[in-house]
Amino acid sequence: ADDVTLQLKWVTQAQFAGYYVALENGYYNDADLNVTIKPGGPDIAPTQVLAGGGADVTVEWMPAALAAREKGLPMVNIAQPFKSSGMMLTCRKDSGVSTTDDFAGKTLGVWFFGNEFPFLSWMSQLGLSTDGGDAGVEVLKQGFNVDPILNGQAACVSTMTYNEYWQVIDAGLTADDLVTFKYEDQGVATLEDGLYVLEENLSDPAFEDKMVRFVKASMQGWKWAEENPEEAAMIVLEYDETGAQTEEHQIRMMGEVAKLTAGSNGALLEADFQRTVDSLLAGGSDPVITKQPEGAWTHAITDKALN
Amino acid sequence: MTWLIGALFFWLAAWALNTRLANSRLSTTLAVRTFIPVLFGLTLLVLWEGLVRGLGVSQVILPAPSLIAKTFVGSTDILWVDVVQTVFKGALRGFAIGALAAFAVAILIDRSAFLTRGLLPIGNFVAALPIVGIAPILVNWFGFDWQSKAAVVVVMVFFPILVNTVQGLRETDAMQRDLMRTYAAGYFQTLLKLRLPAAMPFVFNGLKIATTLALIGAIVAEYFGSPTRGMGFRISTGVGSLDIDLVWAEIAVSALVGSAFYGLVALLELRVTFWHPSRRS
Amino acid sequence: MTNNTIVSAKDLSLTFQTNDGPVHALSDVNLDIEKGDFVSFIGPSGCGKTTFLRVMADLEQPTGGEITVNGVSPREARLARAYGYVFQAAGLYPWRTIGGNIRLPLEIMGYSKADQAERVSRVLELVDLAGFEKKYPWQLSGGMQQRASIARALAFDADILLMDEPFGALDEIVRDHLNEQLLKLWADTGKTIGFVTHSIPEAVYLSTKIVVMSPRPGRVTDVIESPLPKERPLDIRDTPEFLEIAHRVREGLRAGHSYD
Amino acid sequence: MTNNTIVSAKDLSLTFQTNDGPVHALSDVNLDIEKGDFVSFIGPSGCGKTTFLRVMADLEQPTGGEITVNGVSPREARLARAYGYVFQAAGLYPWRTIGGNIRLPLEIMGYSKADQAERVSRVLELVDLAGFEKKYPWQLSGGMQQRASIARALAFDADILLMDEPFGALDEIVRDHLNEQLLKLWADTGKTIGFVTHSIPEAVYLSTKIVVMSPRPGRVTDVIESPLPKERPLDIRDTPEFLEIAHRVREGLRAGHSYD
Amino acid sequence: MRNAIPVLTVLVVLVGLWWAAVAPMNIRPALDLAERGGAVIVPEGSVQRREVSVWTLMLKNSSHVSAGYDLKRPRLPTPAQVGQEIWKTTGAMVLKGRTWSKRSLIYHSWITLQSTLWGFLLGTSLGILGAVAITYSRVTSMSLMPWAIISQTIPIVALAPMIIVVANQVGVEGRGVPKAIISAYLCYFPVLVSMVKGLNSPKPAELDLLKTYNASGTQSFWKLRLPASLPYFFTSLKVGVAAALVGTIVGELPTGAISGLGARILIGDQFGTPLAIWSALFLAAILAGLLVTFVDTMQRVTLRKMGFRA
Ligand SMILES: Nc1ncnc2c1ncn2[C@@H]1O[C@H](COP(=O)(O)OP(=O)(O)OP(=O)(O)O)[C@@H](O)[C@H]1O
Ligand SMILES: Nc1ncnc2c1ncn2[C@@H]1O[C@H](COP(=O)(O)OP(=O)(O)OP(=O)(O)O)[C@@H](O)[C@H]1O
Ligand SMILES: Cc1ncc(C[n+]2csc(CCO)c2C)c(N)n1
Ligand SMILES: [Mg+2]
Ligand SMILES: [Mg+2]
Repeated sequence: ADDVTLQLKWVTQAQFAGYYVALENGYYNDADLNVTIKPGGPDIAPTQVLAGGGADVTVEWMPAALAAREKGLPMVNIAQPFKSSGMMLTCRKDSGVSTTDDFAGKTLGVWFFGNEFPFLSWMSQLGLSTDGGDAGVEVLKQGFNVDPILNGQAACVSTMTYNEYWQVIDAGLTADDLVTFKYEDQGVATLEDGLYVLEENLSDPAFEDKMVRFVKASMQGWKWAEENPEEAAMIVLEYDETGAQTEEHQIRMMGEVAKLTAGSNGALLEADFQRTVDSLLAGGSDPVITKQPEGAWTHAITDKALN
Repeated sequence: MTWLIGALFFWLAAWALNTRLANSRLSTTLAVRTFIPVLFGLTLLVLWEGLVRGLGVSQVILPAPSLIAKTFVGSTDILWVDVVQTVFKGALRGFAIGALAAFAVAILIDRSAFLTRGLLPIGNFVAALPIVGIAPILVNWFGFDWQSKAAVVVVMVFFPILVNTVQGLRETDAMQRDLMRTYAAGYFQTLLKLRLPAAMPFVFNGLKIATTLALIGAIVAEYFGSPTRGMGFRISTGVGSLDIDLVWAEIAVSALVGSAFYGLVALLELRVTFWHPSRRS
Repeated sequence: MTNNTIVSAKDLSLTFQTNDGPVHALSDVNLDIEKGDFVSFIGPSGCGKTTFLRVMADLEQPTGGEITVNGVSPREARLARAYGYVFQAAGLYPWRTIGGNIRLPLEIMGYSKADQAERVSRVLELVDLAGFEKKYPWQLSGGMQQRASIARALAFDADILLMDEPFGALDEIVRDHLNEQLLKLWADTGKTIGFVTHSIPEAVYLSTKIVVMSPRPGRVTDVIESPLPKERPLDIRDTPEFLEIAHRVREGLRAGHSYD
Repeated sequence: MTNNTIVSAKDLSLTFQTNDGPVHALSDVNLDIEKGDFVSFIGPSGCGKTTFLRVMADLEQPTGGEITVNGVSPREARLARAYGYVFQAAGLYPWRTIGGNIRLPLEIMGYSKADQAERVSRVLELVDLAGFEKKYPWQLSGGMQQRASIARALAFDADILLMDEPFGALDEIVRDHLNEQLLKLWADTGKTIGFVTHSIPEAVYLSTKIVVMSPRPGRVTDVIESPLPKERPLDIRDTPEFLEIAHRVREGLRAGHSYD
Repeated sequence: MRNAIPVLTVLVVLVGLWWAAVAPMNIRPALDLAERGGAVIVPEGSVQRREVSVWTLMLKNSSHVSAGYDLKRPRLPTPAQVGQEIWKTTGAMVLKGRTWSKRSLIYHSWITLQSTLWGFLLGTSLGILGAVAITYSRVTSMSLMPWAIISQTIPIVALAPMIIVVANQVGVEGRGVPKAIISAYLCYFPVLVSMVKGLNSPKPAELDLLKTYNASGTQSFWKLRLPASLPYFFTSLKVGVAAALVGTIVGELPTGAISGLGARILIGDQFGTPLAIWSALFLAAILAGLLVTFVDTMQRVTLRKMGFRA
């Protein structure tokens, strides 16, 4: 069997259920692959791991991948299991936010570490400065939780539809107390959770073949997970080495993630790609990327895998 | 390859020079005593540069020192903002508060033998704890700006200083104390004229340990939430956006600031404890 | 016990409780010291000389018997600042200059600044250390440090001067010199002095009263009143009277000693 | 310099470079020591006694003049393990028993295990410490520790025994006793001994040759050959010959001293 | 034993203070919760309440103070809550026979302990070797010492991701090695400093003694310098083992939250479960206590055996 190492973007959770399902259900085995899944973490940059040869393929968000590409790390998207973006800004009504016009002067929690790019281009499209000026918003580098909105340190925090939003709900705030701004709805959505490899590896036919089998098995995993959310969540729990994830939370997450993967067969749609690029290029004074990327994606793998 | 061999050669030559200098008559002069470690540091940098270039290591993994230096010079404005946020606002204030509090508590509990015996083992124990772990809790309590960083620093430096000060206050020898007794000196007289001066070497021991802790504490705490500036912020986001050269520039700043801070405390120590046997020769 | 009695010990005992059982450092010691006496304590190591001095100065609490100093308890005498104590080691504070060390008791006892300066220079003169006021202890030889510590004990007005082997670390010539000076000082000030030594000639040369002690438990085996005149040139040490007292002390010592 | 000359110093000088300028510890010292001599060095503090002993033992390098030991340089003599050195402080290693401390030089010099055991018990006997082999240094009194350190220097076959104030910290009675023993040992083994002391009677009682030194710069001011017989009971110290030599030493000392 | 009563007293007082602090710390979330549950709170609305001090809130809403002692997501949990959580993740796990399950803190402590021990081993070895080199070579001592100090001012967290990547590149898999390296990085320094002190602790006279015996360098190392340094050695081990634990936990925070106490803290933070953080913190404290006590016992036994006075 061929060895493949997959680097995840974040800790073991239902966000990555498809891969764990493929592993657990033997889809990788059937494809004659020996897959190792490496969970991520707050200080794991999948791009860097890929560059360092610590992984063959990685789950990454497209803005980060494109930024890395401009930094001289030629990452290529070979598949896009997530069709839509799950990012949103969740705000408390009682802090006085009901539309995007209310942002000015408010403190907003944002994830950094390569996840800030969609936010920054959104703000620049809204004409709000993020560097502490009067007319702008106060940006808080949000940690790994939603505490800032709970104890009133921030008016809004970044949340994923499938994860942090539910933490806010679990903490006692109701949907009525909250206003959410989905990036999809704001027209600033960027592609999340794609599979990326290094360009130079793709010229190797053996590697290409491995990836074809990998993507195929992974998509099989995703589809199974979409259909069997509860079982998929249990599989994820099985693989969670921290032992801190809860069943309830993961099942719910799987349900939400399924909404995002629905509609993707794994192949990247060029229109989605262009929408992401446009959104990023519009990034105002300090854009994430400066020019239209070339060769940042390929259908070579999905074409073979999905047909 | 030439880079590798060149770096290796430089290293050998520098080491040979250092060996000669260290064993020469001049080795006690200040100039040579600073030159030798500086040259040693330089060889490390050259070796690093040679390794990175010779092996063609990607700059998103380990940038060469030359690139780091360039980034450093080009981003002094960012670096300065970060130093102000992390060091001046977070670390130094936390250090000052923590040190003063520890000092005051040490003097207070020292009056009671019961408290000393009860608190000292606990203090010793807490000083050995991985206190950085409380960073998320304190960020939650004190907010994301510098206050929570200072709070982490306060907690981190408090116990080492407390333990050292209490120990230092007990460090007078019996004869020195007996002398004060024969003068029928009061508690404050004894404290002021005997025990505090005698405790100073220990106090500074604690302060020196605390300097490095302060910086680490302030930086780690920024991982759990911060404004969009600060050394910890820049380091963590820098890795995410593959600005590894900027990350290293921040590391260099941290080393510079940390060494300067340590050096300052050490200098102060030299002036205050000039009389201590370990300082004389 | 006369009116002039400064120290009076009756059946004084002191037992230390140690891990290895009790140590009887002093056992039934009876001793009177008169005003102006120069009393030497001599005896083998561990016989309780230091302990007795410390009991007098209220640095140690007796476990039996009674002791009064100036008619009151040692504690009251200490609070009245009756003692100048010279320890076996100089025990100068290293962070203070020689002058600063001598000034220490003066500061504590609240002497005026002017008085302090005057006293410091006077006692420095007395122990031949004029000019060393600004030096730190570790810049001086052991003998000089010892003299500074004597100066420190002389700087304030204590009636009783207690000295625990103050000259132990000095060479014979310096010792002779300091012995002479000490006698002079004693004659001038009329202080009462308690003095511990290991040297027989020193004890005989200096004292009006020699207390010979023996160990385990610490007892006083002999108290010898010296018939020597107050005025004592160094070569008094070659006189037969001197040698006779020295002989008596040596015999007393040997009797209490484990060798022989 | 005869055939029997063990140590021969010619115009020996040693200057220490210190922060406060040069210190002339020894200056133009000329001295011959014969085989079997017992040489005492006496002089005020800081006159260079220790320094001279250290130069002999190759622990310090002279900055001028010449010195030979056993006809060769001190270094060669040291490499040939010619010295037993007793330092002023006992300097026993606290993690070794008394026996272990005495065994230390034997281990280093590669004596056989059996030989080691035999020698350790012999020297312990010699210094009256039989039965203390298994004790640790801190379980012994100061005097006993000092004796153990002497035993350590005697355990191996060094021709030359150098002792730097070995009895400085002991009381007079113990000291007398050890003096007697040392003399006996010296008579038995025929070692050459260099001995530093501050005590005039001790120097006179022990030595065949008394070297009187004076400080700043360290010079030899007098070398007194003792006419006393090799056999010396303790009360030889009351004889006129003894007192006369003692007097001469005292005069020599006083001449070199800053007081007077 | 002499210290037992004072220590216990102080501990009881500390726990009491902790318990008392729960009320003011938790009053705001407690009131928010109560208000959402329909209770009438003065003043109304959590934003308005931010202007009011916790003491006033406690006074005006005294009936809701006790709710602060039973929150699911307390800002400050009560001692009992922490105790229960610890019991649930340790003792209860053992009783259920799931000691080594991923949900058991015993398992995570074991992961942390392993890295700590490896880091400790690596760090002490480096520290000792460095100290020997510094003691015996002037160049090493003059070049290395300042850099050893500077090395400690580098924020090791910043290096963590790069250590992982580089470790990956040289073919080391898993997080164990990087964690151990970070742990060793923090551990070596106190050992080095203390051992340099220890190896140089023999007084000149003690070294001179060996010189008169014409002892070789190795002999003086084994017979004098090394035994003389042992008290320093053990003291440094105590500091070192604590530093190694700090290093491991710091290493577990950012190096990919997989397992170990540091990861539990991180996950507890990410999922907003303060009790997970607190229980992991307490287990880390217990671990530190055990490690230091172990070294301390070793020290006592060894030094006593070697004849050092206790
Ligand atoms: N604090 C103490 N605890 C226990 N035993 C003590 C203490 N102080 C002194 N001793 C013991 O009491 C005895 C008398 O001691 P002391 O110091 O008075 O003797 P000394 O006559 O001054 O001896 P030296 O001439 O050696 O100074 C000794 O056996 C000593 O070990
Ligand atoms: N290593 C050194 N560096 C500088 N000066 C030194 C050193 N060793 C000794 N001296 C100085 O050399 C002089 C002679 O010292 P030495 O120790 O030989 O005197 P000593 O006769 O043994 O005195 P004591 O009786 O006090 O032991 C002194 O002035 C001393 O301060
Ligand atoms: C330092 C850091 N902060 C936030 C994220 C955000 N993030 C990206 S994917 C993901 C999973 C959704 O729950 C989350 C939280 C990150 N990666 N690293
Ligand atoms: Mg005494
Ligand atoms: Mg000497």
